Amino acid sequence: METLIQAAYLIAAALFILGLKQMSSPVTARRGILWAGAGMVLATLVTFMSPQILDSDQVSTNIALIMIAIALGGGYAWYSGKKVAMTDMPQMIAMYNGMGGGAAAAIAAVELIKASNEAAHDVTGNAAVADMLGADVAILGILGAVIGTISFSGSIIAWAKLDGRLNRSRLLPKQHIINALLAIVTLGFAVAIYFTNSIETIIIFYLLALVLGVFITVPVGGADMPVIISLFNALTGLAVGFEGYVLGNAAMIIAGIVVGSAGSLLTQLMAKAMNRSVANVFFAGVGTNVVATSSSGNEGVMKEIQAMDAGILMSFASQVVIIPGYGMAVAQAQHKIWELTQILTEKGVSVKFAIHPVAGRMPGHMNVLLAEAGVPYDMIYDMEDINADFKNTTVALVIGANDVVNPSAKTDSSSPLFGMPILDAIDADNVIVIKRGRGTGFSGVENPLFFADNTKMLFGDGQKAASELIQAVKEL
Amino acid sequence: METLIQAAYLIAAALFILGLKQMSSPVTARRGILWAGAGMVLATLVTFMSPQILDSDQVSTNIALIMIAIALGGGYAWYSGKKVAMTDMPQMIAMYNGMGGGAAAAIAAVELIKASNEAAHDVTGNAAVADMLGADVAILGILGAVIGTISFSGSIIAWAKLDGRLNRSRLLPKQHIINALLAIVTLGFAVAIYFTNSIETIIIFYLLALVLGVFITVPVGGADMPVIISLFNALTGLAVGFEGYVLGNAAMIIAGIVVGSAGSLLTQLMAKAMNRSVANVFFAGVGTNVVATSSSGNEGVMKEIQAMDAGILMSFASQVVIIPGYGMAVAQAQHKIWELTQILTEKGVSVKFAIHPVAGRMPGHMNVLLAEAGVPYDMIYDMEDINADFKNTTVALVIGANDVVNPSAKTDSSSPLFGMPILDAIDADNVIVIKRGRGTGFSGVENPLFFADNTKMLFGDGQKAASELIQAVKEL
Amino acid sequence: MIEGLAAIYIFMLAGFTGYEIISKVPVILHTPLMSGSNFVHGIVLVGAMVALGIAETTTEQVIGFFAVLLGAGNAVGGYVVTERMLEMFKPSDKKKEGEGS
Amino acid sequence: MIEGLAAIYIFMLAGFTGYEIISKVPVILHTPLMSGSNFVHGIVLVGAMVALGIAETTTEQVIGFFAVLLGAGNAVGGYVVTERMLEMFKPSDKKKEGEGS
Ligand SMILES: NC(=O)c1ccc[n+]([C@@H]2O[C@H](COP(=O)([O-])OP(=O)(O)OC[C@H]3O[C@@H](n4cnc5c(N)ncnc54)[C@H](OP(=O)(O)O)[C@@H]3O)[C@@H](O)[C@H]2O)c1
Ligand SMILES: NC(=O)c1ccc[n+]([C@@H]2O[C@H](COP(=O)([O-])OP(=O)(O)OC[C@H]3O[C@@H](n4cnc5c(N)ncnc54)[C@H](OP(=O)(O)O)[C@@H]3O)[C@@H](O)[C@H]2O)c1
Repeated sequence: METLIQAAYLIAAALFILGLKQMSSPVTARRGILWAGAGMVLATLVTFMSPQILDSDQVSTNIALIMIAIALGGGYAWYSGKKVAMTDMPQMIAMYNGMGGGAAAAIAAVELIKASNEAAHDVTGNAAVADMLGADVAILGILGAVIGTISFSGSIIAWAKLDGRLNRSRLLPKQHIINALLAIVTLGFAVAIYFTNSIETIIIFYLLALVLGVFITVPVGGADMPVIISLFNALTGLAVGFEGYVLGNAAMIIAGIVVGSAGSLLTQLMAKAMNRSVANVFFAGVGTNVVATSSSGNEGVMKEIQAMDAGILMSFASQVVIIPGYGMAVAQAQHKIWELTQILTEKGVSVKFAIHPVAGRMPGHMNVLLAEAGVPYDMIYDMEDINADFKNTTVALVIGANDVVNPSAKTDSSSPLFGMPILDAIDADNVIVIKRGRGTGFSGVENPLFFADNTKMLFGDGQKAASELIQAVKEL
Repeated sequence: METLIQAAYLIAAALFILGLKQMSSPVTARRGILWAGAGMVLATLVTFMSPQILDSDQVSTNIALIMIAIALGGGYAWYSGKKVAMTDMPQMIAMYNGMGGGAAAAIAAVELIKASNEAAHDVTGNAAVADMLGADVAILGILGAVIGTISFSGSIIAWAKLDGRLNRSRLLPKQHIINALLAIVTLGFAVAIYFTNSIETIIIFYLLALVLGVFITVPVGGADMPVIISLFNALTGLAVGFEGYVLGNAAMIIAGIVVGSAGSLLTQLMAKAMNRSVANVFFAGVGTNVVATSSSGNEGVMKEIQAMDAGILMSFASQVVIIPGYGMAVAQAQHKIWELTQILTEKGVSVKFAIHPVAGRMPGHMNVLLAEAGVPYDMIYDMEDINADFKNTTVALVIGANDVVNPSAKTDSSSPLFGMPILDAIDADNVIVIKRGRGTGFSGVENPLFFADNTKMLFGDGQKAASELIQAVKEL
Repeated sequence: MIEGLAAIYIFMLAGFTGYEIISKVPVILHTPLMSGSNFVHGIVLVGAMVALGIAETTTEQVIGFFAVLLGAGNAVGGYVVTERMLEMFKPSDKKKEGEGS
Repeated sequence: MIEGLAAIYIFMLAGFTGYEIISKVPVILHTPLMSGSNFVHGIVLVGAMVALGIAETTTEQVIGFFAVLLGAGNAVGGYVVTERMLEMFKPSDKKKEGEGS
């Protein structure tokens, strides 16, 4: 039986790795998640047969509890996952991720409490948790507990912020100093667990870690959340890997560490794409972004255009490149944009989508939305692939994007965006910008593109403006 | 001490992986081999301190022997490796690889002989090798012995063939049937080792495996050797990994298996690039290639050109694309070609190199030769990157290439080359082909390119022709 | 059981594997990949089941129940959202036919 | 010591790692990579040293000596030829200066 279970775990771990691998190409991505899912089902099923569980004194109660918990947790997650809107994906991922971290922390809690009880009733009467578990298990177990708990409460905050349930960016004055102190105290209690056998220490430790997770996450700006979520994702992976070591479960070790490492890299890639460091995301807080608001002097004239004229321009264009940004997500305009694209294509216009790596508020945000609307991925071009093509473009249609087409990133060394690679929409013969008004983008910087000679503004909500364009193009 | 050694092995394994990783980009490749080298030195040094060695009865003799063996083996390899010509690299790699396989097999031999002696003197008087080593160690140890020995003798044959010391492609009639029988008998003895304690069995087994390696390799055509060498490379890796398990040496396990897996993939990539399967390489033998010789009917007229005229054409070209092939390697013309390139560049001609994945006789063959001559790698283009560019090319200079520019791979479905991607040299305004005569390429197929309207032949040895071209261009 | 030295090796190799898998991923798949790896650490469910399975006191059972509840949420939720996202990635019809031929 | 289950996991993960490292390699580096991985399995030298180090009979010493001889040849030769090949891969001067700035 033991051998069978171990073999199943081995296969599950292999399926996870192969699954993740396949997820890294759009062609095989779908199959990837199916493989990983099969691995998960396999691992879960064989675990019911594990001797550790079957030999327990309370085997029937425990198995019943397991089934109930799976039904409840899984059922709720299934329901909420099926129902959530595509645009709310980031907070959903945050929540599920937090659950994983919480589960890892809870596993650690069970083990630590067990060890602490045993230690208290030890013949010597004076044993510590570490004596019961061994140094390696105790250290990794406690580490996993810290990380898992922080990831748990932090992810819940991330979820609440993204879901618009929490807007505060500061709980206390001098938050960062308090956080540092809190972190030190928490670690102190972590060390204390190792050397003692007191249940109280464990409880206080968990409470501190919970608060720490909250405090760390609250100051992070809403728009930086993807980096944080990705980081918590990596941390949960690590915690799972460590608790896997505690339980001697190789599938958990491998899956956890693979995710921990993959997630760390992903976090760095994301942060880099946003021109920031991971540390900066944590410590800069939301305050710093506001400073840059007025690099102005740039209060030129925006030239307006009506949907009718814009429609004509696009209908007779040889090539239209659509640049979506955060505003398209807010307006949920992706379906209309795809409709517009199809009509233009029928008219013989070559339409392409140009996606900036950090357009929107999470990596690949635009790709997910466009995919949802049904845009085939071979119409979608990465920045490097399309930038040279703007010279041959009749109309660049910017919808709800701002920072990612801001030419001052190239020209103005005083701009906070300076150095960020951008989409060269300004090279197109005509630029049409759909936005609601004079609002700035995420960085709060003015955008000279909007005042350029070849740019016309089509003011209005993204969805409304797109509908008007469709109307205009159809009528021709 | 044990911990220190294990830590050193861990670092060595990590360095190997990081080193190999860096070798996969030309920018970091050099650093990669240095890292891997540092890992090897570290692992070797700490091994001198290993308790297994220091606790031996014969510690001083054995350590002296180790040092002598390292000095001899390493010294010889250092000398021969430094001195070998770039064009002889493939056979050198084959030889070093064979040495690795032999070492793995020898390690297995020591362990098997030890176990067999112990088993013979066991109290029960009737124990087998497997009883001494345990099933897992015995199985992996014997497997490593088979694989290592085949890789050893096979690599020596590969070396001899590539070095022109062996030309026979058949030792016995019905070679393949004999090979199959031999393989079965060898495996039989392998199983016998497991269940008995007889030294004779071990000796016969090794002799059979040696012969098997020879028999398998002899029928393989000289031009298929790179696939075989790569395969033996992967096999040696596997054998090393298995013997690492026998010795409980994690650095060997990891390095061996990483190489085994990487090598298997590399082998497949190579075979694929040559339009063949790995099995086909082994079993087709050299005979099959000859069949295709006369897909002729194509006996048109080749138009000759003199070096002087070719030089003029190229001097006034806007773009020249050079396509080297096996003939350039034979003629050792790479240095002259680079000289020609530099002169043309000075005259304002844009010169590029176009490399077909299987040009020459080993993967990356042309790249290595051009790199040796000093051609910077950013002048060198892969097939996919340059094919569209031939339309804008004034002169495509083909030197010693044949199959890789054969348009019948695209047009003639009866050609054995059909389906192989080729370099579209024929799209260039002018094609100049340097070769010695009407000789066919590796596949033995006629090449319609040579009879095309825009093609001129510059007959002569590659090196001589290139010198004449340099002369011609210089004189202008 | 995975212990000591072997565990360190497994940690190292799993780390390399994870890194390599991600290192050449297109930006287009960043969010689904984050979600996919989020699903993969849902394997914590298995550990949670063991933790609850070996629980002896009520406290342990409560915490264990909590662990399984959360673990199941991670695994199932992670799967559902990842699957929904990836299902949407489709090549254009043209391309699909092209590949079929 | 690496045994049983842990060894299987290490085999699996090392296999994945090797595969991933190679899977996106440019053709230009196939030969140096073959040579580089040839060098890496030169680690067999370490095993050969142990085999000779624990040899007790003359036969074992002879075979062990042979093993070290070959292993050293593999490691040293593999290094030398790989290093020679990779040393030759240089970008053009233009490019190099460009990267320096
Ligand atoms: N992708 C990521 O992972 C990520 C994560 C964090 C931060 N960021 C940052 O986010 C920014 C993304 O750039 P971006 O160009 O996509 O967006 P952006 O710079 O934030 O600009 C969005 C624009 O959309 C307009 N808008 C908002 N609601 C709209 C609606 N309903 N209809 C039409 N327009 C609407 C806004 O102008 P109006 O108010 O005038 O309409 C605003 O100028 C970058 O600075 C990036 O660094 C990205
Ligand atoms: N790269 C690999 O890993 C690999 C491995 C095995 C097989 N292959 C196969 O090898 C072939 C490679 O194609 P290729 O175009 O490079 O070469 P090729 O098709 O073998 O043609 C080489 C040509 O060079 C000419 N040549 C020979 N010696 C010469 C000299 N001293 N001076 C000038 N010309 C000389 C020959 O014609 P003359 O006799 O008239 O001079 C011959 O036509 C492919 O079929 C490929 O599948 C490749």
